[in-house]
Amino acid sequence: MDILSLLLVLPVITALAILIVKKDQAVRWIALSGSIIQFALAIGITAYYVSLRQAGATGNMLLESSYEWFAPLQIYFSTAVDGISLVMILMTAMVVVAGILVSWRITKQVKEFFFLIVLLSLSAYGFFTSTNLFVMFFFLELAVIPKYLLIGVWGSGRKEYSAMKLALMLMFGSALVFIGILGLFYFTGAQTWDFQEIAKMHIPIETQRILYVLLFTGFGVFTAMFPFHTWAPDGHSSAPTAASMFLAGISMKLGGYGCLRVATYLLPDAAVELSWIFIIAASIAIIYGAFATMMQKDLKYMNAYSSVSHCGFVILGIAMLTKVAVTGAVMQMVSHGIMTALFFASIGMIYDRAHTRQVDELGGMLKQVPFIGSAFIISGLCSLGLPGFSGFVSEMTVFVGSWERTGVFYRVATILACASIVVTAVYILRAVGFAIWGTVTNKEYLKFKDASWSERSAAVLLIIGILLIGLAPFLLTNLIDIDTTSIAQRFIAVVGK
Amino acid sequence: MSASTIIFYILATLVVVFGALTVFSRKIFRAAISLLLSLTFIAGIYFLWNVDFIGALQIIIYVGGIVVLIIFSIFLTHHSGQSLPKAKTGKKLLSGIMAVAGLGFTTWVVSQYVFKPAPGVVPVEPSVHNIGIQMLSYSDYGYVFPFEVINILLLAALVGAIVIAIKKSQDTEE
Amino acid sequence: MNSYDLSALLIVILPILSFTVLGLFGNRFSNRTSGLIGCASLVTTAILALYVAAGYFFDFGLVNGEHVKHIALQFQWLKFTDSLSIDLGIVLDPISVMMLLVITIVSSMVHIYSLGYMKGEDYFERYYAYLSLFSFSMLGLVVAVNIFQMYIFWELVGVSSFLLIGFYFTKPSAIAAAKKAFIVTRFADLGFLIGILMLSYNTKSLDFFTIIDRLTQVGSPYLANFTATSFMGMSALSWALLLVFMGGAGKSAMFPLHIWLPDAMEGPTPVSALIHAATMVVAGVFLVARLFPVFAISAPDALLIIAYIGAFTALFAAVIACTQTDIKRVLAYSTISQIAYMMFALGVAGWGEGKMEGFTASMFHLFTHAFFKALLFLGAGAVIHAVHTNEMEGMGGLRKSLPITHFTFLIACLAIAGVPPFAGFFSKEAILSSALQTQPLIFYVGLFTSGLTAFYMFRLYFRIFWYNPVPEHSHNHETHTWAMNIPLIILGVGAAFAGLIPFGSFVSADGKALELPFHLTFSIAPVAVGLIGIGIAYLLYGKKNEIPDKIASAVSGFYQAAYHKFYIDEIYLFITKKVLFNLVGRPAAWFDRTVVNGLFINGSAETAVATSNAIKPMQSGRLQSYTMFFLGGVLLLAALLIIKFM
Amino acid sequence: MEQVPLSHILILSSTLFFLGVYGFFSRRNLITMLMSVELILNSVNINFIAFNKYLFPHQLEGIFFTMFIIVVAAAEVSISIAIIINLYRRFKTIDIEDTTTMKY
Repeated sequence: MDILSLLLVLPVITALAILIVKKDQAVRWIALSGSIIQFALAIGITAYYVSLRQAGATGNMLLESSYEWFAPLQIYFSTAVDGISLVMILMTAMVVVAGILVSWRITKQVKEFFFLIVLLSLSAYGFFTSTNLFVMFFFLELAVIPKYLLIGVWGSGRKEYSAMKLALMLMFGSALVFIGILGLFYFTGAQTWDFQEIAKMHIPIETQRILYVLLFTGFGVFTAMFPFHTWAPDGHSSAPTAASMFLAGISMKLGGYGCLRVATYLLPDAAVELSWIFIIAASIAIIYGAFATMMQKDLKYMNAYSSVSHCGFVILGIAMLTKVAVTGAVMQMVSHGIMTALFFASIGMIYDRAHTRQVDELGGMLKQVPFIGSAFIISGLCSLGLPGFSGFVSEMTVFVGSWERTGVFYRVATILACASIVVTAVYILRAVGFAIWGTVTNKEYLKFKDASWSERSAAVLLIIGILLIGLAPFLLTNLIDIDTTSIAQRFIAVVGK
Repeated sequence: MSASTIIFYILATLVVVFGALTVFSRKIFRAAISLLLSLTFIAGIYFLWNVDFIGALQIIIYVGGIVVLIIFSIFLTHHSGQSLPKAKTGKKLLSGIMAVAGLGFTTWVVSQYVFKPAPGVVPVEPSVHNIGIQMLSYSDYGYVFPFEVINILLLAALVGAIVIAIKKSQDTEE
Repeated sequence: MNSYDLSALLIVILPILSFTVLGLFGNRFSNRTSGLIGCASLVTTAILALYVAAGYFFDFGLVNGEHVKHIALQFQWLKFTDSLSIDLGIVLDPISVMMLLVITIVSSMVHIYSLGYMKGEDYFERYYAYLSLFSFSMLGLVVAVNIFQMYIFWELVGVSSFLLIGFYFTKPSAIAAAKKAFIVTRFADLGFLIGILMLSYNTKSLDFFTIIDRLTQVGSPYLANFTATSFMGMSALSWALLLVFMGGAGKSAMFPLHIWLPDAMEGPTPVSALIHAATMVVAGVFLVARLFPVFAISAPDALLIIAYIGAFTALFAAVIACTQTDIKRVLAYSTISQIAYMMFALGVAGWGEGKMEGFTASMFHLFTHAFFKALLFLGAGAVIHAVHTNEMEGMGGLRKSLPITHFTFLIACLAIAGVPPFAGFFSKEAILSSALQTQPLIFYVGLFTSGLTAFYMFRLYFRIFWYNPVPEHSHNHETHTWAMNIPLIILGVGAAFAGLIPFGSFVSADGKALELPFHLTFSIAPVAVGLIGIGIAYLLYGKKNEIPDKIASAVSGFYQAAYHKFYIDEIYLFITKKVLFNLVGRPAAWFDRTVVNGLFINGSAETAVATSNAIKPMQSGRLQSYTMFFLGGVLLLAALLIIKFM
Repeated sequence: MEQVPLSHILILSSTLFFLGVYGFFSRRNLITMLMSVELILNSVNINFIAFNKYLFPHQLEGIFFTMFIIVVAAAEVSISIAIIINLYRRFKTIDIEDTTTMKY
């Protein structure tokens, strides 16, 4: 068995093991150890990949393998990785470990909860590794159902409404994606699902236009692209902590990855012609998401809207089509994945104790629960793009990359995006000022205990991730350099450089 | 015009008239009796056509079995002498239009089509003897298999009817 | 890597080390240990900085009598494209070495001072961690080789300032001040960022010196390209530089971005001394100085705008300073005014023989100002520590109970008032003379401001130490430890004698030694104005009397406006609270909830439900209607088939 | 022997059929609807016999089908009556308009 399949087999084994054992504590430990092994495996694969590249391996994707699934329709279970999918896998593995640690204290239907979490992680791994569009779609769909259940069963507030809304909107997105990939299958004359094969085809521009808009919009729904973002605030606010982390950290990245890998990469001519649509959508999402965030009173709503704003950078970077911008988009995906996971984790920890997420009801958290308060501040500072944290490097890369597109339209979009960092500062500092700083407003809060070992280790893990990218961004950029180059080469004629 | 033809038309008229009474009568018991008569006259047509066995079956099963069953059920579910509620006019109109349209359409089709009898064949006497032989024959064109299936169907219907109609203890308590 | 480079590297690294140690393990240390760790690292950097400065100014930096830039370290941190990358590194040139000296000395003084001042406070180790973080960021800022490196540290400086202002995080006013400081400077940084993007795009480089080269050489294609497009009468280059200056204006509290600085006084007083007087707030001046060749050679129009903004701010802040009653706020407005001095000094300078004095003068003033302003703040801190209030009402007649503070405070006041031979006299002198050469209007504004400065500083001085009679049995005895007094004395020495340094031979725009002009006749006017200011202050505030109130009520409209800081805060509040929140934020949130979510998303869901409700009656449960549909369908199909095949 | 034309017989059976259809649609009582169904079945039976007699006199298939239909009808009626009685017990009525719980 090759090493990439192991990446998919391991979650399956973990999930089965979770189903077999009876005790809740055993379930937790199995889930945790499975995810840690998975994380180690992801690091191992990355190291192996790097060694292959250093040994001079060429080719867009490495570690290819393919198993027959349904040959008459050309559906093969093909997996391969490149730098971009590797960083996404690493990010996923990290967030999964943290998510499981954060959910340690869940007591309701423990077995089912962890089973769904592992299933969700499986779908992300599958999505990021598969090179067969159909299999990719399969995993994209697979990701929706656990989310629905996680929110619907373990959520809070208007959970049924949120779960249904999320599921329906994501299904809508995946319907568009499915039409798109069917189009790729039939109208390109390729009769193959393998996107490396399709990439070599010359697809007529008329076909490209339609498919590009379909695919980009479809994946855009997953990335909470304006105006298809409204599942995010409701979904996040109702979801249990770990589900929020996964939703924002991983699942929104499925969309970004799809926008880049499928929509933009496979349909370069249409991307050049029509990316302005998504630049507009992204600019709106960035600035308008930021302003909407400013008015939120619920911490989770706040972070959800800020995710909309931040994921706008991903879309913007992808749609700008320059190498630097695409690099920035990938970095932003990873950075936002980890950062927002930390944000949701700390919000969840606060909520577990205070049973409220309203900014004006909280206060003095830094005094009562210094660790959680600090984690919140760190994620906030990362979110507003403080140097040293991952948010800064990725946003700056997007800005520099976007600025390379000349023309008033692109400049205005970039300036709008830049302007959002001010608004971001406003809402982050408001939240920090009211909820974390200040005096304790409620006598109940005096009894709070600071983070438990599991919460601590989750937060520390994520903070390490944030700092690693923030302090040594070259690790990330070197890993994805060759891939972003090959993507950007497809637009070189238009964009220049 | 031979006597049998005349008899046929008379019988046909009676069938239709009693059929209509079945459908239109607002006293359910009368409807049942009209049905009984209509079925009997159909049996008469069968006799006229020399398919005695079917005629006999018609009388035994329909007239003697089914209609009696229906009448029993009427006794069980109705107070005697009660007339049925009027159907809604709109519904009546709609079903009337449907029926007339269907009838007109079928009649038109029938009148357009020319039926051709199979040429030069030796007729088979539809006697009980012939029917019985073919019914139980297991060679070509034998009906033993459908016959057995029908047996099972009847058995199933028997059991089914009992199961459905049986009074459950909790039903009585309700 | 020679010992100088290594020391330069250590200067930057040591504070971050102490930050890491204190941040991660600080809660395990006693307060004393954490304080000592912080002080030790900063004192070491100060010594190293002296070593490096000595080496630079007299040894390795001096090539053929010129001070040349020396890159001590440079490595690529984040590569965008082949030409654009963020490099981190350390550059040693006159201004950065001078800044290293200022920062490390003031910072180490503040560290030591805080041992006494912050004694017994909660989160003592966190305070020292933040101070170290700030020192690191500021040092990283001044040695930046790359404009993006400067931006990175610029932001870090901003956040450490935010954390320190909000150090008393349970106090609502401190929270508000911290937020305000960060957001206002962040807004300014937006301009900086866009400026960087424009510069980098047009010069294909992020390296400071490459940018300067490409934009100053005559006939450079980059320059030609950049200045080709213009907007509203100024070239794109000028706009880019003005945007960069906007960042500087935010940090340096230039009008109209000055509003955060007075509020920032909510932080602990030593922090105000370090960040909001001596170091961080001059970052804007430093930024302009760093890009000075580009400003002076290629965009003199932008420089002129800077000069006028500086001059206006200087006057404006000085007027407000005369009316404030919170002693730290007086100092804050004085800081704004003094930084504006530096700014317009840069603005009036130009490139070429005889025009560059303004640059040196500005840097000189920066240097001396750091000493006397830090001293003023620390002195104010000592006073506050003794009387437990910031308001002038609770003070007066403290000269006996706080002798050391009194003496050093007086030196600082004389220095800032420009009385010879104290430090401020020389630098202010140089600024005014260079202003007179190019922009006489600015000279007169500067002169008048100088008088105001003397007035409000001595108002402060008399108000604290004289005014009321010395109380007989004061419990306000100087209870300060050596930790608070030693920094006061050291800085006092600096404030008294720093002006005697022949600054021009060390720091100049082009590296060549420059003799700052000194004309006895010229300096009569500024000194006279200063003395008049002091005299008026003595008359009004030397003893308790009625005159100040009378004057205030005589010009009550103007006085009230100045007292309320000319209502700039209120205007900002109006714009942010009323306009941005109510006219942008709230509609955006409303639009999202109602239109996008309500109309599009829930709307489509409701349409689906309505449709299903509309066709639901077909599934009526009525056998007859089902069969009717069935029959109708059959008839229709049969008819169609027959018609089709007949 | 002179015969009745086949088309007349077919018209008879279709008349009977559509009478049944009309009854099925317009009646509200389940038992009367059942009777209408019987009419429909009988019209079919007539058709079978007539076709057998007129068009394929050498075969007995029509007769067999008629027999099976009769048997199936018997089974159908017995089940229907059982259902009707059951329905009556539950709803105290066998009016089709009132027993519409199986909707939506």
